[in-house]
Amino acid sequence: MTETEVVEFEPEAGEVAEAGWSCRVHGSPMEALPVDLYIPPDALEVFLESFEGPLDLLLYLIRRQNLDILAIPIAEITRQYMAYIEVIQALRLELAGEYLVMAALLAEIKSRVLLPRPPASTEEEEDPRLALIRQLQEYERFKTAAERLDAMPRLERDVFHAHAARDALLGPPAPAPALEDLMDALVAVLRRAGLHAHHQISAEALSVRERMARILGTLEEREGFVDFVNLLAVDEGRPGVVVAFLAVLELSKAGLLEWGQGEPFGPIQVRRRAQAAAPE
Amino acid sequence: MTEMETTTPATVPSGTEEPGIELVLEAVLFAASEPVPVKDLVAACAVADAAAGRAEVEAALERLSDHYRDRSIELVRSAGGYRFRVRQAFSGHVQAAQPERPQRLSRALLETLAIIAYRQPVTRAEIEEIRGVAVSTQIMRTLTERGWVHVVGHKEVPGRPGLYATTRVFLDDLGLGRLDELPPLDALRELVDLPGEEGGAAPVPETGSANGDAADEPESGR
Amino acid sequence: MTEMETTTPATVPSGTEEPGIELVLEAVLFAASEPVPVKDLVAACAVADAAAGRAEVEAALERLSDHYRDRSIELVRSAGGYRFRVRQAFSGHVQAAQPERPQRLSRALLETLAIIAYRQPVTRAEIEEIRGVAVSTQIMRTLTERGWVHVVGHKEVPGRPGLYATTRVFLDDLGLGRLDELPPLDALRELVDLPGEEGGAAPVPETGSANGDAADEPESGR
Repeated sequence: MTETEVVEFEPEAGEVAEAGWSCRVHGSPMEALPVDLYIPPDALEVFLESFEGPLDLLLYLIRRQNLDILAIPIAEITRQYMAYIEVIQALRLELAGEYLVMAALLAEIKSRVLLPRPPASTEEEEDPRLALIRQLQEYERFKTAAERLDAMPRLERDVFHAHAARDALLGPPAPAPALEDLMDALVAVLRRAGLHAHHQISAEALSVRERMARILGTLEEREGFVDFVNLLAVDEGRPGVVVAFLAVLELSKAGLLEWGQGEPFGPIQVRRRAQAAAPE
Repeated sequence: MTEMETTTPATVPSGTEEPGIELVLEAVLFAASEPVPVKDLVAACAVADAAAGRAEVEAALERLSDHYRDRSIELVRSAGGYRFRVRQAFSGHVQAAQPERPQRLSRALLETLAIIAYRQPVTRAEIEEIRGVAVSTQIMRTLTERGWVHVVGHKEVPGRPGLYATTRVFLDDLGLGRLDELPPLDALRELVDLPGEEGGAAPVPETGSANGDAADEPESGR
Repeated sequence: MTEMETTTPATVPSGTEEPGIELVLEAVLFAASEPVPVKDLVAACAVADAAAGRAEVEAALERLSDHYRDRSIELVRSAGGYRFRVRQAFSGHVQAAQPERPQRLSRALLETLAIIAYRQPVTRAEIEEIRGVAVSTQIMRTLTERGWVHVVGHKEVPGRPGLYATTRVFLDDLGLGRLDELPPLDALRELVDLPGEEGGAAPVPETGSANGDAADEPESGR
């Protein structure tokens, strides 16, 4: 990495957190991305997502150059960090606030390290880099620990317990939930689901859903085609027929059914999709 | 896994060099929490050199079943596939081994059950999507074993995941005649939309504030 | 589940009239979802005429373990008690039989878990301080619902934030007996001298700051 250009970062005092900064190369605003930083924009998004935060990004920058955490050249790392942030912002990618806070911190450290200190205060002040170095070291330990945890054999991924079902066993049944408990639970789910717009629990008629389940069960038991009309619950009167009919339509829409008709004007038949391939 | 000690000597079981599909099936069936369809059993055998067709798998299941003839568990077949089950004769012993019987149903279990009741037939992935968190195998096992939910079919998407629905037992235990006697979802929705109460649940992620976590009530860990 | 059929002939297994504690233990162990402590195994034998003391139970466990010597599963003992487990050699087959792969854990979740494991009891704010980013409510929920972490108390600071710790289930799931069997954290390197960016000899850092780094070895589980 040969750097000929000087990329300077100028935080406007006090406004750092609002990202009101600019990036200048040789005093003029930077237009192109720094060469050593060039990453295709699509890749950058993925790249950014692969970082767990500003500490992780800093660690990456340090490791990439085989630098020792204990001896990070703050000016250089700050420069690179800022360049990343700049690129990310130029691409208008979403950037978590923590990255900007770190940027501000780096800028501050850099200015304190580079500024000559008044002799009087030297013994009082700790090197501003120390806190950051400690934080980086601390974070790295846990990052490593997390990788080791993940590598350990884990239940239900690498290790499996052996058990047998006990539904044949008699005995005191687990307590049935009170209806209110069930409702409370559902309300909680709905409340959470409401936080994500894409989860919609629609208020479909329950009787239809129940019938969908029942019809699937029936088709699972009887292998092969079943006469469509036999699925309609005639004995339940008109509402029963309508509900069953709607249920069949819903299942069909969901791609769970296969239709057939052996001969013209013959009975219309239904079976579960793809079951023919797996006779049980 | 240093502490975990095997009670058998640390030798590789003699059957391992050439496992034989009987042992492969045994492992898969014991590891499963639900009945295993024959096609999944065939898939398990396809790994390494144990490859076997459907007929061979069925013959091996026969031998496996025989092997457990005099033991405390039995191999049973249901619509969904095969599984091991503890024999009825041992039910008293199994219960005696469980010190505190009436456990409370966990929040996670109730939520899962409620979603199945209202969204059936529904896959596990769909439940997870609605709940926003993974649903443990344990929960599905408990619900199935309790007889409240069962698999009524498989969704025709990759992996053919099972579709869960509630059972007659579920309705009976809740004292309901039919599923649509559950309170309508609309009524619940109004409850949900009521402002206040859970004030902290803003859609924006909290920025690392020290005590912004009032919203996660600690669930009683198992 | 009415349609359940047994593949074996519908006779009572020959061992049933006088089960023998080996079969009782087998049934109990297969029925359990968690390791079974010896005392619960003894309790199971106390039913009917199978009564047995601790020594007899342990001898029977030995025989049981022997019985499965050449099978795909093994009897293992962990801190919590005994349980059956699929032998490692068959893991691949079991995975192949599962249509849905278990989800990978995100790095954010793993890092959070690691911090809780090594720093417990710890508040969410403290976790955020180490990671340098906000910890989502979602992650804490997932960890709690998997039963890996729980709130063990509240820190006496404004807001009384919950203090998180790992659970028995966490250890069990990783096959550990105790917390201090976790791989040790890397040591913090002491920094003596910062190379001058500009000059300015750095003062020696005090090591015993905020996080009490000296005492980093995980303390053995509560």
